Amino acid sequence: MKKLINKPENVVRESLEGIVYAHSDLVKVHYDPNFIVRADAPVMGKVGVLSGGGSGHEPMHGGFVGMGMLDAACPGAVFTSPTPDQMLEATKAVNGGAGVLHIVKNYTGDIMNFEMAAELARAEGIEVEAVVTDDDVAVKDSLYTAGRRGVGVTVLAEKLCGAAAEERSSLKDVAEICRKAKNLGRSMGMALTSCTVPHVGKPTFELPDDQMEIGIGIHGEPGRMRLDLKPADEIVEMLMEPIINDIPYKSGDEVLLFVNGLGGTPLVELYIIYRKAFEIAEKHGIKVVRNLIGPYITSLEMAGVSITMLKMDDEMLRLWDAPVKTPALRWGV
Amino acid sequence: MKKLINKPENVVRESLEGIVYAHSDLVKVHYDPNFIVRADAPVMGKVGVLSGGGSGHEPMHGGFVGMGMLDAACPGAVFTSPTPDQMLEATKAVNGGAGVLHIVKNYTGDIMNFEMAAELARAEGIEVEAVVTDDDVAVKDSLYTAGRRGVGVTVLAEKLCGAAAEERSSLKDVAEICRKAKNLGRSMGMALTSCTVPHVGKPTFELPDDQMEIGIGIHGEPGRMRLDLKPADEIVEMLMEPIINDIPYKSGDEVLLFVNGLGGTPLVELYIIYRKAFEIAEKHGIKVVRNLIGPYITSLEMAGVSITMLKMDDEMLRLWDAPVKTPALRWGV
Amino acid sequence: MSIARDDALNWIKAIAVVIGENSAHLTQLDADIGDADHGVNMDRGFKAVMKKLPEISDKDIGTMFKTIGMTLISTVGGAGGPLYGTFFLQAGMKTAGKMELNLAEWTDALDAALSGVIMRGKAELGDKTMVDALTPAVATLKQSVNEGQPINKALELSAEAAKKGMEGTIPLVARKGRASYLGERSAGHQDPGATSSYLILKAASDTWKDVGT
Amino acid sequence: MSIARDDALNWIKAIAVVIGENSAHLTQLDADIGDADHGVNMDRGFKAVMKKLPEISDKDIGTMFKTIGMTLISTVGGAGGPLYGTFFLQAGMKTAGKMELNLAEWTDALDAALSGVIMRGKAELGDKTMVDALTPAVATLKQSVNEGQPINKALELSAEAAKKGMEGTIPLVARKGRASYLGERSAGHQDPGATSSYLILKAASDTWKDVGT
Ligand SMILES: Nc1ncnc2c1ncn2[C@@H]1O[C@H](COP(=O)(O)OP(=O)(O)O)[C@@H](O)[C@H]1O
Ligand SMILES: Nc1ncnc2c1ncn2[C@@H]1O[C@H](COP(=O)(O)OP(=O)(O)O)[C@@H](O)[C@H]1O
Ligand SMILES: [Mg+2]
Ligand SMILES: [Mg+2]
Ligand SMILES: [Mg+2]
Ligand SMILES: [Mg+2]
Repeated sequence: MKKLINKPENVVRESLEGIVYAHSDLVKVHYDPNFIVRADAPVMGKVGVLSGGGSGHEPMHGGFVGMGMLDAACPGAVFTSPTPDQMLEATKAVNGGAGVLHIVKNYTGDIMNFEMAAELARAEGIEVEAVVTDDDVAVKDSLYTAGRRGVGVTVLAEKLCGAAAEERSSLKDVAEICRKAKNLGRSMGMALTSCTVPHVGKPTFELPDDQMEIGIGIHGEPGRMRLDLKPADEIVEMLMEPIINDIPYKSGDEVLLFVNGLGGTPLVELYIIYRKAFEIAEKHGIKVVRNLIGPYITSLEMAGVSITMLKMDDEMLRLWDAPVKTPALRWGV
Repeated sequence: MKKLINKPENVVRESLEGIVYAHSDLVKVHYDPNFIVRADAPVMGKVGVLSGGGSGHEPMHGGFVGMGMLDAACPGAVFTSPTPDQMLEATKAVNGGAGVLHIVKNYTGDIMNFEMAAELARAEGIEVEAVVTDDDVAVKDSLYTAGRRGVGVTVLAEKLCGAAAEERSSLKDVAEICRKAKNLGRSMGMALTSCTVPHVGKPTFELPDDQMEIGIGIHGEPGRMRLDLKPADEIVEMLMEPIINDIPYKSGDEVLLFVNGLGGTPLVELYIIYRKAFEIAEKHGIKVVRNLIGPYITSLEMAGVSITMLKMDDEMLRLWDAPVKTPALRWGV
Repeated sequence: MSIARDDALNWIKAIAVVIGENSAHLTQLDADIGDADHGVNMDRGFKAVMKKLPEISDKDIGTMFKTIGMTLISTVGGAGGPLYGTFFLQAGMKTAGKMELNLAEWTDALDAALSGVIMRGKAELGDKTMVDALTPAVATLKQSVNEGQPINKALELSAEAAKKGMEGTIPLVARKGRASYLGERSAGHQDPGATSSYLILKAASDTWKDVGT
Repeated sequence: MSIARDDALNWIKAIAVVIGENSAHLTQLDADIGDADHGVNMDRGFKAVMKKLPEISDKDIGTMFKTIGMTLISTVGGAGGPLYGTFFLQAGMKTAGKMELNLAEWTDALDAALSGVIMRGKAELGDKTMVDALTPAVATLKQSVNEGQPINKALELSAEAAKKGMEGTIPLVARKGRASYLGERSAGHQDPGATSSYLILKAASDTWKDVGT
């Protein structure tokens, strides 16, 4: 295993310490239980926006804590959802009296831990709403399964909800924005290589040099199918087709196009991917009005990409363009 | 070779097309010869700041074109310096009458091509100054060799010079800022894995699973030495020691600490590196007053990291904090 | 005879040992159809439990189980944390104040624990989860109670039933948890959670093999 | 006899072929002590030159060489571009207006080309660069002129000298170019630029082997 780490069991702790050294102007970090809150938390009268999940997806979620986005992030162990005590303490730390929104990615573990945390927080008199993102079209949705996974839309929802909360929208309204993003956004990803979970020490799955995994999950969960390597343009078609046809997106729709690197993919490749994704969208008459390109929801050092489309309306455009000041996303200030 | 590309010979062109689709609000792209200029170029009365180099180091340089940083970037073929005709055309395109600064990384090819371009531009009556960055302490400097390589300081110099030009400083003064950065900044990098040049199709060098390359160059040039893998903290010590002792940096110095990912290294590892680098700096009484953490000067998908320190004064701090609006670096607007 | 508080304590210690020994195995099973962390998570949890034991070794069985449940909830994470946390919390409620358990009480405790897991995870038999190992084990226990089996024999039978349930998950297509994303591709792999559940019940049978009627 | 304009044209075509055939080899040499692009860059450059030939096939040798120099400068990049571009630009100056070259004129042209490379790159003999292949080749040519050797014989000798110079770079420690970053580690590898220079001179000798006195 080739990683720039010390001991696998120290990865989360030491990266949190790095964040403290680097961004104490933006965030505060609490240890045991681990959570990151914006430096000025709690902001009185403002809805607190909280998310969390396993580590290994950086900058999500900790890199999105700050003005205009998340009030708190709870990092679990690598690829393991955080625990209710982390979420409870973080919820208390960011509760400014207007309630707290939990943005939860749809994974059984995350759901159950956030459920328990919400129960505990409510028991302490804090108003909590939870919205579950489940935008990964690689997984067939069904009442009889765990349903679709929450991926790229989570990042976009965190930005939109953070902006809405900054405008002092009510918990109900901020949660409504989140549901809107959940309903209007779809994603799909693929991997060229596996990733190696530090405490496991070997790749989560074996992928031959001439093959790729289409529909990969951000924890290295195997995807829809394994195929021979293809040129980038064909790969983008394989990802865009299911994304566009799910809701579906229609001619005339205005969307945000998010091309996300999974951690080991260089930017030059992401732009090649974006190029084709953009052309496919335009071919369908879908207008790309905003974009995000880079590694924002990653899977350790996995080489691969995910594409997310989110249908935008005027309110969402306003919220997207609103100022944000976090370690990983920053504009307008 | 596992890459999200189509044909190797199309990598540069197609990624430029992606940039056009994504950032037409910030930049304009010219093909044959290839160069990127800010959308509002030329800015009359402002010094034009131009850089360029081989592709494969994204976001450097194209991602830094925009208000407050570069006026133009010339992308060569992957790992190959661009040609004089690109530089000449780009220089003309950004000349607002106040002259143009060429920021050149110290590689024989870059030097010679930029020299020819400057000769041609001057022949056309454009005032051109060139400053060569050479901050890589992995290479022993000497009059009898090509000298130290230009690496991380280049990114920082581009930000500082762009801000100075935005303040309408003269060509002489903007070049002076660049020399200051060149003289006050030092870097060193290391690699866990090689990278694969698209048209070559196989790794530039072989690195056993239990070894790392200390002092790697951003083109995969072998470094100072090859050692057995070590924990991150020891690796950081191996990089920081030569960096600190070169100029040297002294107790009481205020520095910008830049931890750069080489393309295949996830952010979580960069924060673990930053943590140790910060602690070593503080241990030496060196005060870290600014930082930059992420993949900004990369080597395709190489897994590895480079550390750059730049001694800051009040003028440089003001220029660093000044607004910047480019695809890869953005704040204050 | 019955299961004394110290027997219960020894069971917990035995679980910590067996989970530690099988951590890599459980993680590998999870790598095949999940995200390669079940063993590590459970091991982290039961190491934390071991640290807590001194505080509770003089308490009643219910308090002991409840504390273990809380500890697992705050240290395991993932799906395993809330599920096994609930498992012990519920068992703790049933055994509140008790310093020893007879077979019927043990059976009631496990039955409540299983119901808790189902309540929390909403999995049904055949969804390829820990429920597939726990359900037959509890069923056998109830039968043993009716048949008046000696405790050790009953525990042995329940462990065997759990083992069959665990092995029975191999051909199943997962409908709950991460493995469900794989659809058909989840078939042919043994469920890690069902495996840890078997190990936990097996540990009870091994620890209490000398506890007769 | 002498080197006619069409012979020169054939030499350029021969270079394009041999560089194409050796592209991978040159790139591999560059991978060992540089950045693995010399072959690809040179090949890209001479492919561009081939596209240009129609425009210049009726021009004098000087114009032909100058156009080739400009084309290499704008298509090769790296160190090779300016160096070989200057090489042909300088050769072009010396042969301006000429429709044929005798051995002395060819020697003057190559001498100017070499001086251009040295002026541009500031390398000295023994720095482990193309200069180490070109210098002995030019020296031998001058000697052949004095000895009144037939052109083909002189070219053969110059190619052999270039070959020796190229092989002579193997033990050297690079003091110029990317390879110099390696310091001692650059020894034991043949310099890619010296190799392409040899190939270019060998192509002349092969193309003009029937050109006598
Ligand atoms: N809804 C559920 N109900 C019951 N058990 C479940 C459920 N979802 C998952 N499990 C069990 O949890 C196990 C995985 O646990 P673990 O790997 O610790 O959590 P995660 O999947 O979050 O990484 C599965 O093997 C399965 O037995
Ligand atoms: N200063 C110099 N003078 C003469 N030749 C040089 C000099 N620097 C490099 N070279 C030659 O250029 C060759 C490398 O060319 P190339 O790989 O195309 O450029 P780059 O090193 O920029 O990638 C070296 O093998 C060497 O022969
Ligand atoms: Mg997990
Ligand atoms: Mg090169
Ligand atoms: Mg798991
Ligand atoms: Mg080269």
